Amino acid sequence: MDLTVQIGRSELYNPLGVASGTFGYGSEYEKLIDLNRIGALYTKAVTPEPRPGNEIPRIVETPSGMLNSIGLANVGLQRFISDKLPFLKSVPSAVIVNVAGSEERDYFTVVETLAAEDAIWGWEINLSCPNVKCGGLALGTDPEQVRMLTASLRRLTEKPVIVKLTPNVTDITTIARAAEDGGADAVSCINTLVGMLIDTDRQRTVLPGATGGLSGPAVLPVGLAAVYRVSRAVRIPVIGVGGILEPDHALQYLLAGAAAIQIGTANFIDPSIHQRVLEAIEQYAAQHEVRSIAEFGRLLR
Amino acid sequence: MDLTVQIGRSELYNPLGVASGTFGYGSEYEKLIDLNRIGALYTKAVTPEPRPGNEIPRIVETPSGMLNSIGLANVGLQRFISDKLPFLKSVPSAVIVNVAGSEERDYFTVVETLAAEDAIWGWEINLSCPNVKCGGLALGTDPEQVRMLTASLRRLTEKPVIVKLTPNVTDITTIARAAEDGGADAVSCINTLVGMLIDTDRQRTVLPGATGGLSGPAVLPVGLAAVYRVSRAVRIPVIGVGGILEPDHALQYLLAGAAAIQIGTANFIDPSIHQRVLEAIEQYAAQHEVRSIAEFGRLLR
Amino acid sequence: MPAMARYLTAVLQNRPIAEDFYELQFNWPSQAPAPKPGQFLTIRTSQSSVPLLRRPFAFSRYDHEDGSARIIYKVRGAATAQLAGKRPFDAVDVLAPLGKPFPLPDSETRPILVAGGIGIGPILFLARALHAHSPALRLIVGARTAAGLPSQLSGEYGEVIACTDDGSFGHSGTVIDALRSYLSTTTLSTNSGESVLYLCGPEPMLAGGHRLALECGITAYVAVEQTMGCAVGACMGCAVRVLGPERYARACTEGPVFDSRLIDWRE
Amino acid sequence: MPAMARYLTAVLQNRPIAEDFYELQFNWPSQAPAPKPGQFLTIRTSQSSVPLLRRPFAFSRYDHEDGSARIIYKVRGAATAQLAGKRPFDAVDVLAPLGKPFPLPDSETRPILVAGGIGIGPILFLARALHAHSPALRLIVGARTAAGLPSQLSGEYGEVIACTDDGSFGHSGTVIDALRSYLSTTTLSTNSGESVLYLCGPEPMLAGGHRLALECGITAYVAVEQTMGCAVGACMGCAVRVLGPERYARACTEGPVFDSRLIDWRE
Ligand SMILES: Cc1cc2nc3c(=O)[nH]c(=O)nc-3n(C[C@H](O)[C@H](O)[C@H](O)COP(=O)(O)OP(=O)(O)OC[C@H]3O[C@@H](n4cnc5c(N)ncnc54)[C@H](O)[C@@H]3O)c2cc1C
Ligand SMILES: Cc1cc2nc3c(=O)[nH]c(=O)nc-3n(C[C@H](O)[C@H](O)[C@H](O)COP(=O)(O)OP(=O)(O)OC[C@H]3O[C@@H](n4cnc5c(N)ncnc54)[C@H](O)[C@@H]3O)c2cc1C
Ligand SMILES: Cc1cc2nc3c(=O)[nH]c(=O)nc-3n(C[C@H](O)[C@H](O)[C@H](O)COP(=O)(O)O)c2cc1C
Ligand SMILES: Cc1cc2nc3c(=O)[nH]c(=O)nc-3n(C[C@H](O)[C@H](O)[C@H](O)COP(=O)(O)O)c2cc1C
Ligand code: FES
Ligand code: FES
Repeated sequence: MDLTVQIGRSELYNPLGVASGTFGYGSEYEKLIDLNRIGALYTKAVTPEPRPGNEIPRIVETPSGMLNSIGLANVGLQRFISDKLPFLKSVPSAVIVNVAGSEERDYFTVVETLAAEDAIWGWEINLSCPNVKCGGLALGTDPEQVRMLTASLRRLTEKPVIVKLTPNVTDITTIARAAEDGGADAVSCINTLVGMLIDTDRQRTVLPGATGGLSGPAVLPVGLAAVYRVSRAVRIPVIGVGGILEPDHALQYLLAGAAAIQIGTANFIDPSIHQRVLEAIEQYAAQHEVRSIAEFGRLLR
Repeated sequence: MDLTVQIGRSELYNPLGVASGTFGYGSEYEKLIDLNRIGALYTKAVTPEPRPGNEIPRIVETPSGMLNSIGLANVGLQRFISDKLPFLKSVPSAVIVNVAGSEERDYFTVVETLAAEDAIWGWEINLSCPNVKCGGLALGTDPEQVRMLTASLRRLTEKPVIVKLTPNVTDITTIARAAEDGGADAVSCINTLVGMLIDTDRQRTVLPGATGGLSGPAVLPVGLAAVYRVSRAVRIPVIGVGGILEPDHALQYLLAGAAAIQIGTANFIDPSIHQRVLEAIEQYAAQHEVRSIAEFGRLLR
Repeated sequence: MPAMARYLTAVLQNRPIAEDFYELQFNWPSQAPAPKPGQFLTIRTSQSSVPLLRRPFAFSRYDHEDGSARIIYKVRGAATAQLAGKRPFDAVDVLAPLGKPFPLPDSETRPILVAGGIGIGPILFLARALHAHSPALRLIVGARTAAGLPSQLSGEYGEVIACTDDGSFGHSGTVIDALRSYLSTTTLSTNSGESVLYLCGPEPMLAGGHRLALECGITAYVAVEQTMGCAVGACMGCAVRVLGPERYARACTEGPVFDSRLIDWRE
Repeated sequence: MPAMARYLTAVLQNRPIAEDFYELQFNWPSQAPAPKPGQFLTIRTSQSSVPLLRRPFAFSRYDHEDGSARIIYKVRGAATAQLAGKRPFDAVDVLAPLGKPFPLPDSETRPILVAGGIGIGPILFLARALHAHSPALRLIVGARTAAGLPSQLSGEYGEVIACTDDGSFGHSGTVIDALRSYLSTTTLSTNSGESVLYLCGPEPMLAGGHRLALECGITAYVAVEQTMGCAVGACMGCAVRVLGPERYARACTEGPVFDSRLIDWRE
């Protein structure tokens, strides 16, 4: 079958991506995972300046999920170029830079500075990180702001622009449509849900910033509902992410209407997930006489 | 310690409630659970007319959670009075009628008709059932509508009015404040999250209506974050619900700022949960020298 | 319906009885009401939140003498896989007995019992209960292949008509095929008042039994299966489509056994 | 750092060695790089999503001859409870070897090893590795009560200084108390260049060891513990506060062993 995925005027050689923030800058997983299997490698968020990230601890497990409060910890634009890009140039996967910031200008800076880098396939605009106090959350929840920011970024780059949607909104389809109107080539959903856990022994929230972002199988149904609804509301491709831990979960996303998928938390848990997902996709396609990824969505009755 | 909880001008004899839709009309659990342990019994949603409910299947398990699409199936106001109230008159718990409908008038009808019933302690206004197509979802997500509906209901009854909040909104605190402004005596949160699952063998959404409401431990972090934020945004009591399966989860809600809690999905799983939660509360209070439920929230550093 | 309760009891035996099928025997608490054929229990197989919900299983046998009860189950997913891992003395957390039993036939009526797939447990329980009183009892049991049929069937319940979809054992075809030919080769269809059908198995099988019963003018009782939440009638999760204004009945408390004419069989 | 990989290997032995402490011995795949003291692995204890994350444990021993490795672990929650249930031949899903090992002392330097609580495993591994080369090695091991101390300690690693918080065995007090008195009764503090500290245990203990090392002008290496996501340096979840402009280092790849002077010990 044909595993390629068309996004804007570009192509991914397979529908399997690794989600931003869970795969570093690729080199960390080089020894563990055959990167030939990864169609798209979404980098950790890149901001103009380096960010140390949030207070510790930053991770806590929840029932079938985890909360993180990494807080856009990243090396910043300059060290991304000097230390991370050289390796990324060598990977077979499409390298998609996850772009973040505290204000609009940060997004422009990252995209403009990196625009000419051939090693970069496209951008994922992270409007939705729940761990950034100023800007972040409000930004991804207001359709008009999303449309305008997307349109501005659109003017800066020929490469595919993917807008990443937060599930922490009343109606995710209006945000998706705003991104589409602004000229996005695709949307990806979902980012993490706002969540919290309390350590009753120490009488504190486990995460020093109180809330964090919930990911993992617990959010699978929320991600699927989002993809199902968004893919029926926009004409651009929808990239499904959230809670995939088994190959069947990935198939569910494709049936729900996703044009491609991302594996996040499961990268931490099962290094064989990528191969298993790809095998399941091929097998399912053979069984249901599907010749391309785009046809999966039509299987749903 | 003093287990009572003050809501409006009324009192619950303990902070443990059983959530609407998971405990029927009480009699179903009479043989299994000592109702003396239940401070508040929230009935299945009552609508003016009987409702058969949604297509089947209505339930599916998800990682550490479940989706339901019961769809406000209930006996309707008349049979509630003739068949269900007689038993409810005999229960020691505070009987709180969960009020629902497809339009505003439905809410008025239920509260007006039942207003004089002594057996009813108060109302939980379900503005947030994600399974009702018309009205339901939109209603609970618009602050102005929530304020006005609450104010109208407030005029119809002296009994405590509790507004139940949906987590499927951009900012749950604005809805909570709207309820407070409208004169609510308390808010409860959270109702279920919108979720979906797909049966890849049969190429269908498992629930015929595609999406359903996600509950159970998977949503615990989402409920805790909601209670934490809402209890810091309003002055009225916040009743915490969502994902409690272990006594420690209930303690987390109290530390997060809940004045009382509700057990939902766990009623199905562990009939000993009520006793275990109450014991844990008493033991924790003794250990931390807390004399009333209201003091729990102050333990959080 | 006798009062149900939650019991923490212990496994006595857990053994494979056919391909993917196991029989779990466990202590039946002396204070618990005796389970009846058609009734079920729910089991919490894990203390964690995966799997989360209790799973329902029909009783397949109850022995008053040694105070034990049994279920026959098939490994399908997480919960049944965990169940298959239980060993003697392991704890089992059950809620029981639940649901309405099969109405028993009077002494003049000839019971015909039909089981397919995981429907085997409750039908064997009923067969055992009826064996003494109804020597004319007929038991029809089906599986996909010979390997899916419990080995101990013959003898214990009188003459058994076994069927396999692939013809690898007994009659070739479904239990409904076998039932149809059985009904047509007996004088039964003419003496309609004297027979009653009991069926448990997949929905198409139940629907087939229902239609045959209508044709022959006899009564059929079916034990249905539906995903359950509470199992005590509180959540409306286990709805079964029925005829009449209410449109749905609860499998857990109004069933799982229904007169087949009450059910809305539309697909 | 040798390349890590995921291995599906098998349990050889899993036995209690002190109150709540177990030692798990498992096959070490021949193609895998030999683990070094201070390195760790992560284990996925369940195929379900509870517990979800892999859990990190330090190697406590590696035997090249029989191709086995070990960890010593304490039962604290869901994952370690599941680990305690593993029997010989059960599968274990490991990611290993991970992290930076303890830097070994040169032959003139006298190593002092200090372990508290779950820090025992990596320290025993290091002690075993150093025993032959550093006869002057000192090992200080602490627990809350006598029951928390592994029974086999004495003999295997030379003379061991044991401490218990409640004085029920060995010295009464913390390992840091014992370390302080050991340092003061030897000439060590004056010959500072000749000694090096290795510590693993709860954070207050590590901080105490660090302060003592500063006082005495000796180097201390600490193996830290932090909740982990990926364990391969990708997620920034296991951050440890360090001095300097970056403010955080990753315990999984830049540690878990750090020179104690790099760490920001503020509470
Ligand atoms: C009244 C009743 C009696 C039953 N008796 C038997 C029996 O005697 N022997 C037997 O093998 N099986 C019986 N079943 C079916 C049994 O409950 C399922 O096989 C079991 O729940 C599967 O759980 P799992 O985790 O192994 O598989 P899963 O992967 O969870 O599910 C496999 C299938 O089981 C169904 N199922 C899942 N959860 C539930 C639930 N909470 N309630 C009902 N169905 C569910 C799903 O529809 C799914 O198709 C009965 C069901 C009911 C309702
Ligand atoms: C580098 C390193 C080496 C370790 N070596 C050992 C060892 O040799 N022996 C030993 O007994 N323990 C060791 N630990 C601690 C061990 O990882 C925890 O005890 C274990 O994760 C507890 O899991 P649980 O599910 O049983 O308990 P939980 O209930 O999950 O947690 C109990 C405690 O363990 C911590 N924890 C939970 N999840 C993680 C995670 N993914 N990563 C790190 N910590 C977590 C939590 O902070 C919590 O306080 C080590 C930890 C690290 C980081
Ligand atoms: C540790 C961690 C860090 C993350 N960092 C980012 C990030 O920098 N930018 C971003 O857009 N999403 C980030 N995410 C969200 C994931 O990309 C993904 O949307 C989310 O985790 C849901 O997918 P999952 O359930 O498969 O993990 C992060 C998630 C985790 C768990
Ligand atoms: C089967 C089922 C039916 C429900 N019906 C209602 C309802 O009628 N009205 C309502 O306000 N909430 C209803 N809920 C939501 C619960 O009251 C509760 O808010 C939610 O399940 C989260 O709590 P839990 O995780 O403890 O179950 C229902 C939940 C379930 C699982
Ligand atoms: S399972 Fe809840 S009503 Fe039947
Ligand atoms: S655990 Fe992910 S960077 Fe260390």
